Amino acid sequence: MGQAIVVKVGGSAGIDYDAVCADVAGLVAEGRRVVLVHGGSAETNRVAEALGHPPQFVTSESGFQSRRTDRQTMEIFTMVYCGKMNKMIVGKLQALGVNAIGLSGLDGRLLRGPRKKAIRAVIDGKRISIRDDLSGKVEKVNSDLLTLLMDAGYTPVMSPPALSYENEAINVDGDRAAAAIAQALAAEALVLLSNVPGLLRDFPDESSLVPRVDVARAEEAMALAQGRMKVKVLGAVEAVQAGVGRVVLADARVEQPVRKALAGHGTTVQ
Amino acid sequence: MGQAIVVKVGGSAGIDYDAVCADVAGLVAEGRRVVLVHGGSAETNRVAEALGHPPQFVTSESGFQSRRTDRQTMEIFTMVYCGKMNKMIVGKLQALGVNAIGLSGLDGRLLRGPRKKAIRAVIDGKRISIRDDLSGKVEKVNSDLLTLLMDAGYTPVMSPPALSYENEAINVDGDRAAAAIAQALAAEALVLLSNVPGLLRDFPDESSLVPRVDVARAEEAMALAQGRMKVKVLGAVEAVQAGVGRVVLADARVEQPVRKALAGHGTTVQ
Amino acid sequence: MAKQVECPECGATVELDDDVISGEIVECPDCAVELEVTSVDPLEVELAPEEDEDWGE
Amino acid sequence: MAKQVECPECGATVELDDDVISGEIVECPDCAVELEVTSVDPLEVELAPEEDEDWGE
Repeated sequence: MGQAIVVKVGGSAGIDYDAVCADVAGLVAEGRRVVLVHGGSAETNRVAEALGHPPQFVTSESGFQSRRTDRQTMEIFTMVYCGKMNKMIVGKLQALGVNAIGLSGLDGRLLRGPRKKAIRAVIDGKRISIRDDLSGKVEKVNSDLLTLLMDAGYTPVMSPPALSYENEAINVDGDRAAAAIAQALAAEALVLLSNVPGLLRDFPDESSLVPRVDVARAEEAMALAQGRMKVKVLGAVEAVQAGVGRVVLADARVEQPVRKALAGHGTTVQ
Repeated sequence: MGQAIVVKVGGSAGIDYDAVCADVAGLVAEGRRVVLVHGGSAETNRVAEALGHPPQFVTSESGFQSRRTDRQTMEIFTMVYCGKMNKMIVGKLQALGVNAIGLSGLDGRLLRGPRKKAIRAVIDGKRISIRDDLSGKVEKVNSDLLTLLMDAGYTPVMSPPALSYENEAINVDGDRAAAAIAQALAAEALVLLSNVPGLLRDFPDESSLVPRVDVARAEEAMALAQGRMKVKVLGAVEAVQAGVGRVVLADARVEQPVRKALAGHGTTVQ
Repeated sequence: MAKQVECPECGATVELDDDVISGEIVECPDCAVELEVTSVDPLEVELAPEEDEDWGE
Repeated sequence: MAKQVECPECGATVELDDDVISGEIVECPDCAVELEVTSVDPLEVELAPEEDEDWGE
């Protein structure tokens, strides 16, 4: 049984899921063990808007941005991530002959971790503490279940939410969750696909791609990274430090995005 | 490894999911192997309305009523069934110490069958043939995957859609799907819970409960059954004829609904 | 001129209502085969597909 | 009278803006501990909970 490859495809607009699924199907056909993790943020915003509960984003003091996740938002979140996006991707993979199995972090307690007791936000210039936010971190991964399924020939297609230690559904960052999965499986590689070619020296100039990041000098990369890319780089560094072979931040909008990433196209963190 | 019990809980309004989940948790704690199948029709109507794609129902010539399932409806259907309802039930079971795993018929090709090439409907008095409806029937169940998961201590929580032979998501009747699962697992019992006490001699008088239906004289029961109950009785008879120990049509609105059904409260089909 | 079309099964002339719509099922008056109106303009019919009872949720 | 409250950590008086809202974080001028306004009417503060960086999607 070879080592697994964990692929995370973002949920922002402009992602070519057909290209990603075709690439994953190719790898699975060659006998590679793949876990696909996906997001759904753009679609969640659209549906939240349509249901009259428009998305709210909070920005922490150090510039991290994330979705304000109250109870109603979590319901919309699971409808889009676990319903629409997950089964759309499972359907595409099944049509390509991959026996995909769609799972959230709740299922089989695949992703568990602490719910944030309170989160800090800056709203209208005021520093705020929010206590009922259903968001948190992934600390534990049920890798036995993933191995059981992959050994039986299934390809897991995973998404947030995770399960808090108080057994609530919590919103967790997809990249960090993928990194935790890669660590738990001692994956050969973690590929983080999004709508940018990788870490850019001066965003948004796509030609300023940083080809390599040495985990020993991660601070430099963190300084370059902006917004969501900060979270990706953080997850990538953690994964490599915890034993994942390599992490590649790459472009989801190209043909064969996973193969290209594995061949070094994008930012390789090692 | 004991035989499985398959429990189907309807999606209509008024269902007490907490009571059903508490009951299932009790059975699992006693070492029983349980597969829980659920619906979500009431919630799907509400969300479809809110998203500006109100539900359409078609009635076949012989009185069967079902949801017109075009592509957009199927997306809403998976959002509610696989997202909101499935993960709500998985969450409740996890909080009760049951290691639930939520799966649709697409996942691992659990439920497969033919898509209806065309369906007949009566709309505004006109007999109509609709060709692009994404609905069909369950013919094949991947019972190996269910057994693999139950042997490893997981409790499957399943819902439509199923996977058509052309690898499309298709809307299938939850009761007939549960019957097919019970057959594939040679289940000891199939419990169909809904918001009525069981088959009623003269609907909606709840005191006119028919306690037993002999499969040899199923036509009588079919004649009594109306609307969705017709489909339930059809599924129950098929299941018993195919080897399921017994099928009980029972009330989901009571305390310990599953235990009561197993103890004979409701309509037992044998 | 009432809407008419030829029955693909027996060649008889089939009269259609003025408000016929696409997808509508009509019966041939002669051979009683079920026809489906597959297009209204131009008017076209085909043998109606078989259909069994099991339906979705 | 400006809105004031006693710092639970060091007992100093903490001045609050008029438009202070529930959940707002303020610093005690004396001991610099971070306080959270848990209620505005009546005015109540608690030590603000710790919070680390990892966030949801």
